[in-house]
Amino acid sequence: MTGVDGVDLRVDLGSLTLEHPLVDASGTFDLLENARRFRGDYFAAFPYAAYVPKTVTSGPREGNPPPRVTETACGMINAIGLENPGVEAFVSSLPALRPLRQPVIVSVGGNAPEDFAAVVRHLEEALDSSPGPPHVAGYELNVSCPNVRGGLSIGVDPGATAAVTTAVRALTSRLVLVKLTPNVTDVRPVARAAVQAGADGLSLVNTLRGMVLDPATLRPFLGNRTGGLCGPAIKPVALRMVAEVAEELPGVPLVGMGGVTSGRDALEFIACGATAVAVGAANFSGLEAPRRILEELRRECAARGFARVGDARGLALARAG
Amino acid sequence: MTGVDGVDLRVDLGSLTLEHPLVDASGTFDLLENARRFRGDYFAAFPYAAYVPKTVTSGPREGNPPPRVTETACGMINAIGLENPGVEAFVSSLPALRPLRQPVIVSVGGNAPEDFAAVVRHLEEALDSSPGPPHVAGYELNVSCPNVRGGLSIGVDPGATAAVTTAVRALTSRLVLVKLTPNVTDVRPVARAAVQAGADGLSLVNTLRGMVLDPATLRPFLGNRTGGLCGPAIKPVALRMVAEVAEELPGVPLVGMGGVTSGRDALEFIACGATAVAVGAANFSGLEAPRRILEELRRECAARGFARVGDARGLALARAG
Amino acid sequence: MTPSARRPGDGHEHPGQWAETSRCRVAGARRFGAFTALEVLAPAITREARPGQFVMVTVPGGGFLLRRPLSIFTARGDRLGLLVEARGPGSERLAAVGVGEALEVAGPLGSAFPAADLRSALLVGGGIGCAPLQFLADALGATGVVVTAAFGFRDARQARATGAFDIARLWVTTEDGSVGRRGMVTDLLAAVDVPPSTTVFCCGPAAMIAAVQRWTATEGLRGYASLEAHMACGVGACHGCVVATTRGALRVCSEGPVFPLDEVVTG
Amino acid sequence: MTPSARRPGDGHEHPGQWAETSRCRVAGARRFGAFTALEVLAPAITREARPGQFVMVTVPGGGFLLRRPLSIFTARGDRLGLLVEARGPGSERLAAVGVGEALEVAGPLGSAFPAADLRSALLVGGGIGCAPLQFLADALGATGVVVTAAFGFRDARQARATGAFDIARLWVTTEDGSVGRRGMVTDLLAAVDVPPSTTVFCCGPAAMIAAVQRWTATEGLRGYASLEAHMACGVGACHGCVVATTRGALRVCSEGPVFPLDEVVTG
Ligand SMILES: Cc1cc2nc3c(=O)[nH]c(=O)nc-3n(C[C@H](O)[C@H](O)[C@H](O)COP(=O)(O)OP(=O)(O)OC[C@H]3O[C@@H](n4cnc5c(N)ncnc54)[C@H](O)[C@@H]3O)c2cc1C
Ligand SMILES: Cc1cc2nc3c(=O)[nH]c(=O)nc-3n(C[C@H](O)[C@H](O)[C@H](O)COP(=O)(O)OP(=O)(O)OC[C@H]3O[C@@H](n4cnc5c(N)ncnc54)[C@H](O)[C@@H]3O)c2cc1C
Ligand SMILES: Cc1cc2nc3c(=O)[nH]c(=O)nc-3n(C[C@H](O)[C@H](O)[C@H](O)COP(=O)(O)O)c2cc1C
Ligand SMILES: Cc1cc2nc3c(=O)[nH]c(=O)nc-3n(C[C@H](O)[C@H](O)[C@H](O)COP(=O)(O)O)c2cc1C
Ligand code: FES
Ligand code: FES
Repeated sequence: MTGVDGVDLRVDLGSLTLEHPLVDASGTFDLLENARRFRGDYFAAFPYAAYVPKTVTSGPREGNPPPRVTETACGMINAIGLENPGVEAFVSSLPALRPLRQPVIVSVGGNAPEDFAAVVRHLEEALDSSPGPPHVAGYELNVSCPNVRGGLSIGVDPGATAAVTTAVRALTSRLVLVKLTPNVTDVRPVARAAVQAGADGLSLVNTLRGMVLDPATLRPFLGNRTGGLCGPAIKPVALRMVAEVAEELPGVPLVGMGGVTSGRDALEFIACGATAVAVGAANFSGLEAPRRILEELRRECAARGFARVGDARGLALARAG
Repeated sequence: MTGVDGVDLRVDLGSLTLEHPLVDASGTFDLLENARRFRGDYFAAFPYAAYVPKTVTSGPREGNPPPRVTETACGMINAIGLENPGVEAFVSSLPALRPLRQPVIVSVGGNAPEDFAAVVRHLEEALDSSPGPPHVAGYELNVSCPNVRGGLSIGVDPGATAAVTTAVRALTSRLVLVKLTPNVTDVRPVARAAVQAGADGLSLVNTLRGMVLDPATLRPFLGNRTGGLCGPAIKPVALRMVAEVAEELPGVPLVGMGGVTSGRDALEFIACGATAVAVGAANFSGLEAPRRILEELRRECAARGFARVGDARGLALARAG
Repeated sequence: MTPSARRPGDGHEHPGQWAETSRCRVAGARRFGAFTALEVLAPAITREARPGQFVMVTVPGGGFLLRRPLSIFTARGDRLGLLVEARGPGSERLAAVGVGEALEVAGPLGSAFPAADLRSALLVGGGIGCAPLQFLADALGATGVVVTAAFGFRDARQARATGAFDIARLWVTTEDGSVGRRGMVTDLLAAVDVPPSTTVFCCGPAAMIAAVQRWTATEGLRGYASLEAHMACGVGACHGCVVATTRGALRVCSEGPVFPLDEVVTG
Repeated sequence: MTPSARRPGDGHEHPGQWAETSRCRVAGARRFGAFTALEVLAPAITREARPGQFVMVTVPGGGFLLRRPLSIFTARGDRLGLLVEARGPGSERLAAVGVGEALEVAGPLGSAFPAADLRSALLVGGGIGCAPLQFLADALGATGVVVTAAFGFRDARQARATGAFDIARLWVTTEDGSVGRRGMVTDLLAAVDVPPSTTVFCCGPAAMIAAVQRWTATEGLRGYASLEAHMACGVGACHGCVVATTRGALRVCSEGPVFPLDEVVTG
């Protein structure tokens, strides 16, 4: 997507070319709900370069007891707990996505390699048997949800992360991204394990584990007691981790996220080595947010004299040699 | 300290009785600088129940190259790098603290058990040879500074943390607190190791590692590239960790901190199991902040019908049985 | 304002329309104690709004990540009425909004009060929960339904909110008896004389809704409740706002906020 | 205003006083493009302030953790003058402050321009760095010192700040030549005719300070620079604001902001 001001926003996320770097962060955007409410052609208006739906698991999940969300200082916390109708229902919703021009990256969750494999196998079979739109370009393996039993235990363990990646890699030639958690002492061994096991790229970060109290009772507010913190509050942590992984694994495509609410924020993730940038909580600040962020990103690039958004990539990294 | 409204704010931090739960977080408050600038008797006006000076190391340290601080969304980041004049200079500044009624808890830093031991040995000898005020009640072992080489490597490792604690425990009968880092996959093994090695209590959390870019250059803003994030932004993470440690090690006194800017915040840490609460970045919002927070804490307790601030302790924890 | 545009929903439906309106000018702001009645120029929203629906409002001035859900209090001509109670930092800021400021308002969202084929309606509100009932009373009144309202407030200060309402048959209670009857609004229900075919609409604290639910069950009356939940997206995307119902966990912003009273799981 | 209260510091000293003044009323606010000249009622501060010192100001409205350091622009009677350039969210909010609002201001803080035994002074400012030089000009003028000022701005828009200043012998440059001379303010230095005993005071971007440093070294002139650094405490506690000097890393808020020009490490 080259704008009037001549900034080339296209990026290559591994084998996948995106028209610009912005995608939605899994769990924070529902294209079909928006299309249902929109008065015009929502698919034509869809602002992201790829659609990442909410994490899909093999069977349906009820999620955690309410309350599930609330605001925090410059952030929010959630404990949805991967509520989703399961892969079968997801597959039956795919035809509704046919009008979508952009690729879909399916976020996949589970407690064990078999769970992830079950979802991907189901999807691959469905896609084989009915090719055509929407273009399911790949998978994002969510080994990092802090809100389900077992969710985090995979993402904090390089071996377990590798096992999940290996299981999925064997089933698909589509793009495989692994989504990393910030709740680790050192994210690099997990990142390395995922790539060595065949991941094409990495997404980071998922939410930071936190707790919020009910002001009236001083008991934990969320039904799940703890939840995942995200939004501008965590941006410095997210930038640091993206830079760490970019320096550790040069050349591995990264989807950076955590607190992006402006084009400047997106550019900062790119400067820390990200190829694409996901927008999460900012979707909740208004439905015009993604388009505004994209416009700001374009203007930031133009003002800095970048002909391509990729010119910013890695500017913040420690220079080799 | 029982106020007019009858709330008993006193707390016992192990063997040490504090007149109220609030102390300053190491590195964010300098009693002597304030006394130098104050027009009245600053020692009489000192708002905290104990004074925790900036971390002291065995030799002088220059700290990190500037810039060292900046504001972030609902928080701030710092990379001071333990600049301090060393234990000898610290000891010679002690007489200036003589007018202080409240106890001093000396924050101690270093790269290895020997470093911590050297500081404590030096202090113990100095205190033995000139007893009397100020009342140095104990030590807080800072094994968790993210801004010095080696600083974090102790606090993320239960064995190394135990070794530091053991080395200091052998030298003193004063209170020994160990200050934990939030930059770990699981804080509980580190907490347990410190207590098993003889710590009387634990302080948590230190800062979260993060990175902020210079908006003009898109290069890391801090001279040290990364720094430690603190302030309201991190409060949910800090509360979660305090609660985790309180549930894991019931009965171990905890000094909770991370984003306290109001009496309500302080009470939340107490509900999560803290005995005392440290105020860090809020000191930078104005010099009346500690007194305001204390007043708010008292009023929060009174409004909730707590006769003692300790009545709130642990309210947020998972109930046993 | 045409009566047809004001007509209540004709079933437990989910109007598919959705108008995202940016920067609506505030044309009126009247204070009633801790409550502020705002009038916002939002014709796209008022045109489509049905009683019971809500809007998501951006707290102006930055510093707030999430929008605040607010019931549609009135929808008269091109003026969207909102009634805001200052209860926390975000609602305090919204309650302090002045005439001439601009607000970002998205809506109408969620389900509406089903109000077809009614003869008589009893509207039970507690505190700020009274807000959506004015719009309902307006709409029902326009179609000739007999409307009785019973509002409960904590004390005289909270009861100042009644100044913002315009409902002919309105009973008020306060817990401390300082205004209207003393007691809970639900104590009043037995005393209120309503025809047996009355439909009950309620919105307010969980304990009130539970009491209304018990009462309608005993009396064999049909009823609907508007529920609250902390929200992130407000548009069905995040599953953050679910509440327990007899049909499972449902989203307040999409399947709700209005639910049949017998589906609500209380306690 | 007594001249003695306005007298410049008599050495490179650190006045020990410190007045924390809460909620000072804003008595004046004049805009000059992106600059706002505020007048704040703060007698305890103006009484003690010396040119070169600064105050820490709380950004009103919440949402900002750290206070903003601002130079003392003027100190006339009980009125503390501040000149704010809107450069980011905090300074934007401060530049938008209105008359009647209250500000939390703490100060005076830091070191002052040493100005004893001066005959002639050259004040060199760049952009918002000109702010502390008005107070210095006022104080020096009151003691009969000949004051010449050379201010550099980016463009006409930034040069609107000159409207806030009141200095008799004032040279202005803009980089684009739209106002005053074209070029950098330091290009002007060679052209300015000053007696050999002149003391140079400067404040502005690092590159400007480096150029002034080179020039004073060549000319054999004594000079002082006021430096900037991001601050947390502003009162010497956190060691967050250090800059490199020939005496090691020193705190801008305590050992500074004024340093002898030959101690400044540039580059
Ligand atoms: C469908 C619906 C309709 C509502 N209609 C009205 C109305 O007409 N007038 C009115 O004054 N209030 C109404 N509320 C409640 C209103 O949304 C909250 O009072 C407001 O969000 C509080 O924000 P705060 O920043 O003041 O409080 P805080 O407690 O500081 O808010 C923190 C977070 O919690 C959320 N939150 C806090 N309390 C509530 C609550 N009771 N319900 C939902 N979210 C909450 C906030 O939105 C925010 O995300 C309605 C809520 C819902 C769900
Ligand atoms: C001793 C001293 C005197 C100053 N005098 C003036 C003055 O008279 N008028 C004026 O307009 N400005 C002055 N400044 C600069 C002013 O403090 C900054 O412009 C302001 O802090 C920017 O805040 P922000 O929120 O707009 O910007 P942001 O960039 O969003 O601020 C983020 C953080 O960085 C800090 N920061 C950003 N820029 C600077 C800077 N240049 N210097 C110090 N901290 C910065 C902020 O205080 C804040 O903590 C002075 C700075 C110092 C150190
Ligand atoms: C309400 C909510 C639901 C989320 N659900 C998921 C999910 O299903 N799968 C997932 O991988 N991440 C999920 N996340 C995490 C986001 O995708 C993202 O990693 C995180 O929020 C950080 O980005 P942000 O700060 O921009 O929100 C969720 C976040 C939120 C706020
Ligand atoms: C400027 C600054 C300097 C700090 N220096 C130290 C230090 O020397 N030793 C230490 O143990 N912690 C240090 N900390 C961490 C604080 O003591 C505290 O653990 C952390 O800031 C979290 O609390 P807060 O959110 O209230 O600031 C420092 C924090 C800041 C902001
Ligand atoms: S608030 Fe997101 S689904 Fe209801
Ligand atoms: S800002 Fe804290 S020492 Fe200068």
